[in-house]
Amino acid sequence: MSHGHDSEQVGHIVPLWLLFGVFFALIILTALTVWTATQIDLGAFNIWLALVIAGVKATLVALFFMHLIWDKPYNGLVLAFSFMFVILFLGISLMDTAENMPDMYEGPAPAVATE
Amino acid sequence: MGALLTALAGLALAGKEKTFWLPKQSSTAAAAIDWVWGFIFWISAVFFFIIVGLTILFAIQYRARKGYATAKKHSSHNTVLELTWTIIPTILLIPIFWYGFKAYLDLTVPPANSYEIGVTAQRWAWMFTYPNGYVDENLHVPVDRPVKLVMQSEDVIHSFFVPNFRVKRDVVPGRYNITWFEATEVGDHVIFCTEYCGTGHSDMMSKVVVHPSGEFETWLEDASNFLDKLSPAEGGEMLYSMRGCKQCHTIDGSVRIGPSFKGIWGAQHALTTGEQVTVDGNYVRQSIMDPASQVVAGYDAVMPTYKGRLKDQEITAIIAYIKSLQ
Amino acid sequence: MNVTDTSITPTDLGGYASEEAESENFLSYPKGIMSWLVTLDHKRIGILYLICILTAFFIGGMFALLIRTELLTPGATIVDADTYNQLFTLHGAIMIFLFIIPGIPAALGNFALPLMLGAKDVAFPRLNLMSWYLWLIGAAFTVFSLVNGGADTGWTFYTPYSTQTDGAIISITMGVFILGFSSIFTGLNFLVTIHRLRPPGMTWFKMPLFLWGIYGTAIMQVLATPVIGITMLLLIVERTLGFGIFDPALGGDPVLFQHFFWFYSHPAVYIMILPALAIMSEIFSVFSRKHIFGYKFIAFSSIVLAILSFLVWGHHMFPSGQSELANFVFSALTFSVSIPTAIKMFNWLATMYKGEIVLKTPMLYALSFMFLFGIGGLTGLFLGSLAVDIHLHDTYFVVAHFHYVMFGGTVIAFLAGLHYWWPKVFGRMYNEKLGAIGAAIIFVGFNMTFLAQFVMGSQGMPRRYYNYIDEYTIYHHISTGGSFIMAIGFFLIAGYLLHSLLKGKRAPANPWGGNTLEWHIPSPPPYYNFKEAPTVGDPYDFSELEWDDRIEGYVFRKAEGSA
Amino acid sequence: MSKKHSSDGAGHAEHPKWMQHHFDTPSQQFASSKMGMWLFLATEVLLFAGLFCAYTVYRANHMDMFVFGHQFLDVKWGAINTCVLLFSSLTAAWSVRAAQLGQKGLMIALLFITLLCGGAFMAIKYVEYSHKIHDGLLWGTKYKPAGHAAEVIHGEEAHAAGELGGAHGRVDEGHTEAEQVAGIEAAHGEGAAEAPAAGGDALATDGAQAAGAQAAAPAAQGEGVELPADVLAIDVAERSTTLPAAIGPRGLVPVAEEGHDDGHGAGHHWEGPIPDNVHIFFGIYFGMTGLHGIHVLIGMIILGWLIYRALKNDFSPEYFTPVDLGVLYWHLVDLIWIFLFPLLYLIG
Repeated sequence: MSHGHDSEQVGHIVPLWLLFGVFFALIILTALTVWTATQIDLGAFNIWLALVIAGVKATLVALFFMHLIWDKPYNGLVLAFSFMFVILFLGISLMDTAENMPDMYEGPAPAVATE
Repeated sequence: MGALLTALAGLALAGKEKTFWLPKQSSTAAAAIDWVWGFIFWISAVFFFIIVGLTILFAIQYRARKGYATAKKHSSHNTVLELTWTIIPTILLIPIFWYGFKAYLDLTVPPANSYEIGVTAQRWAWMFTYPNGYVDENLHVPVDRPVKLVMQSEDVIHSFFVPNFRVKRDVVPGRYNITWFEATEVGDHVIFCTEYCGTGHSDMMSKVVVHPSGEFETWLEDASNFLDKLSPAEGGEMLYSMRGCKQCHTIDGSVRIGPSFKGIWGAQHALTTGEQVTVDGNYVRQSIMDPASQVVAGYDAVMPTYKGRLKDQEITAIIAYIKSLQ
Repeated sequence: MNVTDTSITPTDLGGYASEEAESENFLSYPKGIMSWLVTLDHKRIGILYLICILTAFFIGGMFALLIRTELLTPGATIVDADTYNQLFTLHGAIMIFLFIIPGIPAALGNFALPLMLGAKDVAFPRLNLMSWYLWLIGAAFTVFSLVNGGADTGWTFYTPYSTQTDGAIISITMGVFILGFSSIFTGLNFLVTIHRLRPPGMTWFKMPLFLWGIYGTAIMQVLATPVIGITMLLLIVERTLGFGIFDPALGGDPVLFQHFFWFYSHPAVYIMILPALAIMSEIFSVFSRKHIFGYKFIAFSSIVLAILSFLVWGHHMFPSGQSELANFVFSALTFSVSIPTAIKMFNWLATMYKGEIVLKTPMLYALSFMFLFGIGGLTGLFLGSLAVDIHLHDTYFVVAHFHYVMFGGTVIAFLAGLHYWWPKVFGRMYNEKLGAIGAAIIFVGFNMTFLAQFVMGSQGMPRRYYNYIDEYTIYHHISTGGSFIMAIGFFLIAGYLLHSLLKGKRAPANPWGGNTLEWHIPSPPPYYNFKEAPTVGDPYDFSELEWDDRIEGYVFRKAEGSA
Repeated sequence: MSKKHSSDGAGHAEHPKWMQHHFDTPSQQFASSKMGMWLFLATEVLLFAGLFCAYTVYRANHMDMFVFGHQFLDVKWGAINTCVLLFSSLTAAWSVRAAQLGQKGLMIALLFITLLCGGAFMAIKYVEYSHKIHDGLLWGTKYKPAGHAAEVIHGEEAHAAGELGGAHGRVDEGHTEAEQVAGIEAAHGEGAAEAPAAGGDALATDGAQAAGAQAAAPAAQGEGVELPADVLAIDVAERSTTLPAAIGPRGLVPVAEEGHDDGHGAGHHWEGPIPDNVHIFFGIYFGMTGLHGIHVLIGMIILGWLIYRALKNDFSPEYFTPVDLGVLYWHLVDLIWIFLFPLLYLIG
């Protein structure tokens, strides 16, 4: 049983203080996001603020809880890539629907029979 | 190869008439679109001949005569060459895109003075509403005048397509889609539905009737007054086929989506609510205006309301027609 | 050429003596039907897949013949409209989800990928077996819809039609959902295998190009397929629970469904074609007896194609009511995908140039691939162009175009790959002459079937039509005739391949003179693939290979570096 | 992914039982498994992408629908659930550390706490869901605000006859009942009103309705007025069969978070007409949280299985891959919730 840093050791052992530190940061950020969303009115900017906070929280979880910071870079790349494709999917769908979807029932939209 | 030669001949004659590849050009947009079509065709043809020609040439020229061969050593890459055949196609793609886009822009913006006709698609019929409120199963238009179509669907997605005009646009339920054209050829042109919509998809055809200049107005006037000229029952029969009744209600007693009209007059019907109702003028009128209110047992409440779509006189005619189907 | 004294040394067979190779060949060891059903061996799973997808191809092909027969005359010929609608729906769904998507990666790829890489197996053998079982379950769901009322939506499942129609839409969408996961697990497995199981010396740029193609495919399988999963789930809740996100009667947007659908289904087109291009890169080099030209351009173009495939989905929606801005962007991006494809085709031509071209069956398919895929690719330009697409959209031009790409491209490449690896998989040679005849019949029949469709499509014949106007009759006659010729070709191929299994000549380890690692071990390969770590060289350097008349195959001139 | 049985944790250097034959070294096996898991997580992200896409598209185009709908979600429960999941992530990450250090008892305890947190999360979800179900705040065709929702919503069935060029309301039996209950207060002219229309003719039955026809009537009185469910929300599907449908402002005006609190000005005020198709918000809410909930359940099954194997002594500092991968999955479930919480609960 080898506990040292020799080649047999698989994975990185995260110190406890770091685990707890990340946890408390996450809780504080949660409180922050509730507070900013309910108490501060930034108009359209609120959603972006909430998303930024969520992004920071997600990064903390991914980097430390999910060991990405010590992991092979490819694994991080996989996650980053998946987020990129989500943004691509959302972005283009939004670009299209933003142009014609509001017309759908804000004007006198044609009625549709249901079955 | 033979097909290709015929095609070349066809393109050489490209004009308004039907060619080997493309149908007759009967709208103002057609010529520009066909030009892009030909442009892409020729570029493709050149590339195709280069690729296939070289493939065949090499296969013959460098064929190993025995069934096997030893390998030869040759250069395995040449960056300049490879960049060349990357960049040349890239450059060629730019005009292909650009001309296609330009011709498309003309398709999307109806001129301000367009004559506006409403299009309603429902399974499996087209209905065209003219500015005076008259509805017809065929699309009648004047020649040489831009026509704007405001299209809506009653049920699923359909698509309005006139090959001779090179015009196509999906008709999406819940929104108005718009397209336009300016017919240049007097006569009949076929309309297809090109978005799959079920059993009757391939029968969902209609036609564009292009009237010579000056005759469209008289036609519309005439057609709009058909009720005045015909007996109510005859007028009702026309309405029955033009306004989408016949898709669901037969006149021979067979059951489709709704009850058949044959022998229905005066009959007693049980409703889904359990009540009994006699089929009379009031009931027919009520069923047309608010179909969901009194549904005959055994049928689904799928009929769209015709409130605002049929005038009193028209409803009277339909009632007369149903009455005549004893 | 000249027969040297080089005998078949153990190093020629990956360290196996020939008797040993015989007794440990993966087909006969271990024995018993159960050993196949619970096998973790990638080669056997490849064969299980092969049997299944060929069955699916047969069923889908029969549907195609029924469709073509029905279309011989306008109106009812053999079936009614509703049956016809179910036929083309199932033809599409079976061919796409059950045959083409798993075809090359899961059947041929499963067999060849670890061998070409020099690995003992894929990274997750159990997951590999599981994805085969998922395929079976998905296939059962899909085919079940046939007996359970049929699905008549077309393989695109557009709402609101698919939420309103009767029939077994739920079972077929469930099938697609499950098949999606089968595909995801295959792709995931290959990605990890290529990353983590490369033996020493197998650097990225020493990998055979087939692996680059499969790598690009796997990226798309992993990143695109989950979206069809959620789309199908949403469709199911839309039908069962009245969800309403895509239902215009509830304020939903049917065009949004099309975005969802094509976000997967356009990359899916490249999931189908990219492995085909990858097989071509192998075959052109091996049968031209010449190093592949422009290795890096071909390798990178696979990855570029995989990425670009995610950016062009909206070209399926030009007339659908998509915004003009989206149409502009998608049309412009669509043209960009033709560039990496063109690069590959020119590089293959350059590979043939001054080669020693051996016209064996796989190469004949490769030549017909150039012709057919050339047409398929170039007609894509018509459909990418906005104005022209408005006219051609949803007509037989589109039908012909994607058959030229999917059939003329992928199926032809699949047949090429099948003939290429057949001796390796089963250790038997097929009849070369019949192989050539089969390829010719398919080529003729195919062109007859689908060239006619280009013409009638340009003339305006819409797709998914049960009935048509008289003007198009002649083209339908030609098309139906061609489809029967093709059917004859396929029966011929099936005949001589099955015959070769029973009576075929023993295949040498290296009948074509390939230099990728699978040709360094006996045919069929032993259970454990490589007895010792294979020596990795340039996969397209054929200078060490020589024809040996005694075994009617190629041998390596020098004993290789490894002990 | 690639797991083999192992009876004893301390494997031999040569052939530990958990080593698979096609890998050369334990670290190769570990890295492969981990990469496989990450790729799988990527597919999970893309699976959720569909719902995020629906969310983005509808929110961007119909913000009002979301602002209105989200009032019925309880930030308090959402925030508590976020903390529960974050805490479970901590214990999960800690359990990997325990596995690496060979602290078997601690690892099992931590995994068990994680499992319990998952249970707590689902319990809270259950409370929230049953609230919504009780109130009829559901998706699509099932959206029929009732019961509690009727208490919090000071309803007004407005009728936009004039604008639409024809009345398209429906005959509704609930109408008279509605008036009986609501009529007294409504008689001020600001309260609940229902404008039934038979055969398309707007029948203004009393003065209250004439006033109520103004869709944007502010909820000045602030009393919670109870209306029967079918008055509040005519089934949307049926509604849209009438021409031109789906446009009539609904006139539901929420007064306060809880109908029975002090009543004046507390909670949200909704000014202006109630947006159409609020059911789409609830559809997306149930879609997202439902799919997430299914993932939590799957995660709990995985955790249970890990505990079972840990009790069997399957893991050791040399081999703890299943723990690592299972915990990665659990973190992803957390990761998605981190985005769901602000997107669904903190709108506006």
